Amino acid sequence: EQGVTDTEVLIGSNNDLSGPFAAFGAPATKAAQLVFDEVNEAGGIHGRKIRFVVEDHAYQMPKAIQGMNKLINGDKVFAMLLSLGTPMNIAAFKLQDAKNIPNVSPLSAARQMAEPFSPLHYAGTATYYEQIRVGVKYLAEQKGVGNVCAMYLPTDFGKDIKEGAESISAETDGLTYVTETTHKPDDADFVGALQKLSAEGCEIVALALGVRQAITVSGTAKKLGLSGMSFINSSAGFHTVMAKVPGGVTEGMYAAAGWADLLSRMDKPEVQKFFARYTEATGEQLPGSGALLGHSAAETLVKALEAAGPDLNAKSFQMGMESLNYEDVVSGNTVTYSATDHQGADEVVISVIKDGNWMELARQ
Amino acid sequence: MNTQNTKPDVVLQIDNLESYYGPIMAIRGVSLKVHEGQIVTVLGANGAGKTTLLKTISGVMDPEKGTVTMEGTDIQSMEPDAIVRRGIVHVPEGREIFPLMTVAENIAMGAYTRKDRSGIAADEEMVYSYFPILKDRRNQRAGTLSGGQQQMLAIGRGLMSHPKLMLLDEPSLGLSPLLTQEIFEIIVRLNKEQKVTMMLVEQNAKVALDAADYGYVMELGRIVMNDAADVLAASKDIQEFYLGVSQDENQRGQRRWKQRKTWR
Amino acid sequence: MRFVFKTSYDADISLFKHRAQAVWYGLLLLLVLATPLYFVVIGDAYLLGEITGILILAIAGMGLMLLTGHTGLPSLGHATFMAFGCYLNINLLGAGVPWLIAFPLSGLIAGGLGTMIALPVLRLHGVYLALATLAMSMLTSDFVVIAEPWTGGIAGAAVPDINILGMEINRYSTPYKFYYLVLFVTILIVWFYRNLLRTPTGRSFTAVRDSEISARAMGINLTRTKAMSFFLSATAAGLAGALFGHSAGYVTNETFDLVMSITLLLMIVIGGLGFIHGAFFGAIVVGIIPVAIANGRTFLSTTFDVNINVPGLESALFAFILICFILFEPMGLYGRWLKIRTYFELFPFYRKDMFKRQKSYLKTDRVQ
Amino acid sequence: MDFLQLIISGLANGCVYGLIALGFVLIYKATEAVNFAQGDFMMLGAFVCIGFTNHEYMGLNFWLAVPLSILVMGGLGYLFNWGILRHMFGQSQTSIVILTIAMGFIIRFIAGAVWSHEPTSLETPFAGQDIRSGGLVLGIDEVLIVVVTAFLTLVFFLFFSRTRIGLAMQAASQNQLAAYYMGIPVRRIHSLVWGLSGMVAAVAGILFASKGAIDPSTGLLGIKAFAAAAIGGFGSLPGALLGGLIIGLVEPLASRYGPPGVSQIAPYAILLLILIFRPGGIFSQTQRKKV
Amino acid sequence: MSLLEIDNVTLRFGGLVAVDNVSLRVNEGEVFALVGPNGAGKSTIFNLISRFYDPAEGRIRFDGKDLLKHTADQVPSFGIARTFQNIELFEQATVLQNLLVGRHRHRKTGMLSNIVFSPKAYREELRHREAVEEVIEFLNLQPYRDKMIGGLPYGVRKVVELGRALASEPKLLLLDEPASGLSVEETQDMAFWIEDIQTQMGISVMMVEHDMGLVSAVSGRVMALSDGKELATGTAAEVQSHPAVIEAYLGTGEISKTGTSRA
Ligand SMILES: Nc1ncnc2c1ncn2[C@@H]1O[C@H](COP(=O)(O)OP(=O)(O)OP(=O)(O)O)[C@@H](O)[C@H]1O
Ligand SMILES: Nc1ncnc2c1ncn2[C@@H]1O[C@H](COP(=O)(O)OP(=O)(O)OP(=O)(O)O)[C@@H](O)[C@H]1O
Ligand SMILES: CC(C)C[C@H](N)C(=O)O
Ligand SMILES: [Mg+2]
Ligand SMILES: [Mg+2]
Repeated sequence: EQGVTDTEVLIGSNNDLSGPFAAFGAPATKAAQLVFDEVNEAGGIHGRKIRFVVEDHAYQMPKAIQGMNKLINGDKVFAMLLSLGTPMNIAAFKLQDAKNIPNVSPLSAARQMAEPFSPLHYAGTATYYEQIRVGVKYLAEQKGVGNVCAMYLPTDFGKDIKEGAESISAETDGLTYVTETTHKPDDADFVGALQKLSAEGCEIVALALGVRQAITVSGTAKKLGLSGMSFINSSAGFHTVMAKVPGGVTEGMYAAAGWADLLSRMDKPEVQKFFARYTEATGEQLPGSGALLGHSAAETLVKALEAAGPDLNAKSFQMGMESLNYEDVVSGNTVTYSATDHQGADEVVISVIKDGNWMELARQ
Repeated sequence: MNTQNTKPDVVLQIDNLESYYGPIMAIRGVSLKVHEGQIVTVLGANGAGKTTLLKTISGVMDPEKGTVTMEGTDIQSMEPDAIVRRGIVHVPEGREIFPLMTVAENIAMGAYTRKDRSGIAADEEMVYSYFPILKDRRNQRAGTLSGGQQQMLAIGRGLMSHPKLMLLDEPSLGLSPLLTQEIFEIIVRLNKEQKVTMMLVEQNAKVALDAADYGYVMELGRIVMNDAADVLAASKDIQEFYLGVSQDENQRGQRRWKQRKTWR
Repeated sequence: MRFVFKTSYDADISLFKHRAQAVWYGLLLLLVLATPLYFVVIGDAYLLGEITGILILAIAGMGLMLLTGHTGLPSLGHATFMAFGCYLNINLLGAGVPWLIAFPLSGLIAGGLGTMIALPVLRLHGVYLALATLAMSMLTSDFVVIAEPWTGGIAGAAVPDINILGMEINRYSTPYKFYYLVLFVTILIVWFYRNLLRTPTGRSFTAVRDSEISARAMGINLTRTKAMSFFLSATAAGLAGALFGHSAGYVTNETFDLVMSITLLLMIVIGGLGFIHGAFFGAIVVGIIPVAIANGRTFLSTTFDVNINVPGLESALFAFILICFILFEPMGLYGRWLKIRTYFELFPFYRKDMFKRQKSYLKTDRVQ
Repeated sequence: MDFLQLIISGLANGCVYGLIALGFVLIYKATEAVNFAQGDFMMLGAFVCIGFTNHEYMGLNFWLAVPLSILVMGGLGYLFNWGILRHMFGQSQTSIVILTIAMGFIIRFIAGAVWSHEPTSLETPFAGQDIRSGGLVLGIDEVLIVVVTAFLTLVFFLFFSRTRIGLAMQAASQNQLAAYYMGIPVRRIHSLVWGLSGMVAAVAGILFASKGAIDPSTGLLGIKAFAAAAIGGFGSLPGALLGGLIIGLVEPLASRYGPPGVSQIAPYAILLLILIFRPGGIFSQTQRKKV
Repeated sequence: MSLLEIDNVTLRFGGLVAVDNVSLRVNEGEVFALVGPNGAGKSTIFNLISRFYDPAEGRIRFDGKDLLKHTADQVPSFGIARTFQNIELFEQATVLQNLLVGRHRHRKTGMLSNIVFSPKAYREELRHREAVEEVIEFLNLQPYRDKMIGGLPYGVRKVVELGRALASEPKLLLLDEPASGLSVEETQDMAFWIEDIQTQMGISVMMVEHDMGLVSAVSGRVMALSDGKELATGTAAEVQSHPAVIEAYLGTGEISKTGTSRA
């Protein structure tokens, strides 16, 4: 089997460490490495140490192809973990599938990560699509409003959010999808867009923007006094920095994600340990969402490798993955895989920013 | 006549200068002296290296060997702007004006190194009096001037820096006969009245030798002859090859097949 | 120094300057033909894939070189033409057109479309042309989204495998065949390019580059000549785009972005503007540096257990190496290559200062 | 009222583009080089100020931090020319463009390594303070941006057209050789103008960051500022401002009244249209060669 | 009918009348010289013929055809070639390549046959090269044949420019100050060349020149121009003795490299 020796198992990740999603990719790979370091210090899994090779594609296709080629054909990894970017993952599937390489917990909550079903594809958390559907519905019920809109980047991620918001509105009585605006990563002014949404009576706005942009949107809405509008993010906007913006600019932002915020659960020892280990190793102030995702993905992989037994190959790994069912304390969710379910954490956690912190409201 | 003895103060001295364009050696060990208050002319066929020599003096080209000394200081490794500030101004071949700036702005740039406002204003008036057309065209963009007008601008701009030593590379290029005459009158006048030392490269050898005190002849990067201007003008070789005075003027058919003179 | 005594005009026109040159290029051809053997022997085609990628880059680079290096028109929009080629290829293949027809056709249509887009901006020079093409590049992703039925828009499109008369070619499953295919296209384009440069069309391009006024005074129609250059350039880029699609397997609206356009420009500049060689030198540098950095990092971590995981280090290192290349060889690698060649040709008469950079001075671009 | 609000915020935003464009134009006017890293300089300027003033970093007083960061950025611009570009003197502009692109990568790396890739806000004393009147909201940050931009444009305009050194800068860009013949220290002038544009970048960055958050990829904004500079006529200072305002206004108007997606296309579409009909931009700086 | 007929042509740059109602004829086989003070409008007349400028008024006909109906790049196809006062060569190309571009108006093959280097393109290329080699031979350019223009001295460039114009086998050659920057010897060569161009090649020449020696040596008719207006027309001797010409243009001293002026 490629990437497996008696003493080592090679895991690859094609990631964005310096591009527009570096805020996810960089901490995620760091956190994963920490998990592996710990495992390796303890002697590895079935005598094998985990070697984690990360390539940086800066969210660019040509580089992603080079990285993929290196990992799969050059390094010959056993499995891919935390690869970032929907198109990058989809492009890799063809080759990975041909070589029987499992794709575990990609950093993309696109639907294509687990659909259509493939024995080799394992998504980590609920999809953006699912997240926003649940989130919009919850908000609509709580606030008793019905006009749904979307502001999104024209990317696969934006498309999932927009379609999620659209489909839930179509399916639910009392909800209507009113309008939408699209944006580019370098957009910095949202007055026109917000005026338009407000003029058309939007009450719930699903956001699929960069973190920086989401912050600006929230600030602008506050300034314009658009209090009738609630903004809901997916996991891509469920970021600790979002809550930490000074001046209360982001107060009242919602997010529907596949996990719960860390700071609100600092009482748990596992969480404390993770927090301490991460901040110590990286020098960062606190582990953000990316770190969280990286940590849980690495845990999932480690558990699956354990469950796969000493005779490691794609088949036994699949058995291992599909046997998983555990509580992920750090992420605050339950991870289950089965022969029919290749999505780990199925829950959607809805949170709101309050007093500079994310506060969990509900989960389903 | 030995100028060396009568005028002891050397403004510019060049020793064993060698300059290259990449692999091409354009100046092959030139040595010369220019004395204060002199007009020195450098003659030579096309490609002899006259322009290269002036460029090396003014610092826009670095020599590979040899020294250029101005009033006792080596200047061959200096930046061109520093050399200008020492008092050498170069009116280059090919005008090199600032095409998008007006005539007046071009002229103002000529005085960049000067601070004395009244002096600048006076010199500006002087330049305009030499070339009244420039005054008329003060606000025309220099790039749209006619070839000769640009040449006047280049010369006028050079005058504005009030130099000790002026390097003039074919100042008459593209000027009408009348203006060519005037330019040389101006050169002589500046030399006499303001004691500006002149180093003059000209294809129009007759006029140049008339104006100059001393002359050098360059061929293939070397100095092959040097003497007082009137001595040169009387030399047979010079007459034949630089002054166009030819013995068999009527036999054109023959003359055109003759060998070109080279001093190899 | 080699003196060539030309005995007929043929000697000027022929592809190679002299016999020895022909021999050298013959050897080079043998080398590239034999390269896969090495990978067969070591039984690992990973790096062959990268070499193929370099060839694809070089094809696109030649396209841009013709336009920028030989016609003097800078473009920051060549990824757009690659996108044209790629999506046209996908659609033609999807419509059942055999690859042998679909591939060249997609290049040609890309060339045609590229020319149509370029026509209104052909009057522009320098920065303005660069920025107009940059605008084009910025709009590409939007138009891919708008043209969703043909491009798959945001969701992207899978690129079908190549099928030549029943022979399936895929970058990963049949890397050797794919290599030879790309190599063939590359050589063909080099040959076309060389022909162009030794005939009136190519000369009219360089004439436009060096002096538009003179070119017109010699009877060269600027618009037509520039359009022609754009056409050929966009065609090459289109072909490269189609091949790139095959090598990526899957493309989206974000694949052919500004970064790709910039990379191409970067490539031909560090390779050496105005020389076919430059496109290859540039492609090699741009293609190899990232591979070298990535493998170097892996090597450090496996052999010395040194883990360098600083986000963006790769890009920064890449940029740093580029800066060094440009600082030490502003005329491009082709210039360096010439020096090395001269050194051997003149041995032992080479002077160290022979290529010492003389001071040089720029003039405005705003007077045209 | 809504409309007025839209115009005001468009103007403020346009001024940011205008300020970045001003940085391009400064350099272009004096060296004819195009600085692809101007956007990244701006981003760095903002981060430098964050480094001085934010609590998790040095926590200096904002009004002390601002001049400090302007100075630091001016120094960096100067150093960039002195350490790198100077060695490229007289080489083709394309090589210099490539150098600035590469420099952009490095700046992004440094910013990411020092201040992380996550969005950070600048702690300003006037954050979130608005002037409200008759239904209009005017952020102090917005007022500041407009005032500062207008001021800087005017100052630089006068500098280039009235002062000796400003004229010398223009001369140096039109003909480096001739500038040397006039005794203009061209290289020093280049360094100077790179320093100035670094300062302008710092101002732009600080103003931008005070309006929202900033992260290392904010430099992308530079591309739109390019469009602004070209619309106005590359090399014209008022043109840069005008171009910036045009883009700044068109964007919100398009996203308010146009269908989704138009607002992103608009700046570039306008750029193309203007270039087609006026190949040198609105205040064209080009001239036909006389033979 | 004359080869070139310019009738009442006027051109203004803003308020400046650069060419003021000028009429002139260049006959077949003639060397026609334009002289006049700097800024008189001589180069501008060349630029009008080359169609770089549109005249405000007037007609320009060549070989009986209205040039004003055609664009600048169509002018050479009538058989008009020119040089420039300030030298406009293709700097990054060799002398040979520059001359080959001069052949552009004779090209018969298209892009496609060029790309595949069809036999036709090959034969055409051979023909161009033969023609160009003749020019090289004629102007003694062999030593520079494969040199880049960028490294040539001023005087050689002037000759290359003449060669490029000759390579196009024109009927009318426009020479803008062909001898400026040339040495005495080279100016004499230039005179011989112009003579040969006129007598042996049968090409008509129109030239602008300040060296009256050259002008009187080669030209049949001379027109003096000042401030865009005609001052005098006639033989070189007539024009040179015209008082207005002396006052505006010649002055009293004798300024000529070849020393044969003032007949
Ligand atoms: N940029 C250059 N690159 C390479 N060689 C050059 C360059 N400029 C000049 N040369 C060579 O250097 C030699 C001297 O040239 P230079 O221009 O100094 O001659 P010159 O005496 O001024 O001639 P002219 O009278 O034509 O102006 C010539 O042989 C020329 O070929
Ligand atoms: N584009 C332009 N804009 C404004 N004025 C111009 C332009 N081109 C030429 N001129 C003016 O028109 C007049 C004629 O110029 P032209 O170049 O024809 O002169 P010329 O007779 O060739 O002079 P020279 O002997 O100096 O070359 C000059 O006064 C010049 O300043
Ligand atoms: C980390 C994520 C925000 C990345 C994004 N979902 C993408 O697919 O491209
Ligand atoms: Mg010279
Ligand atoms: Mg003229």
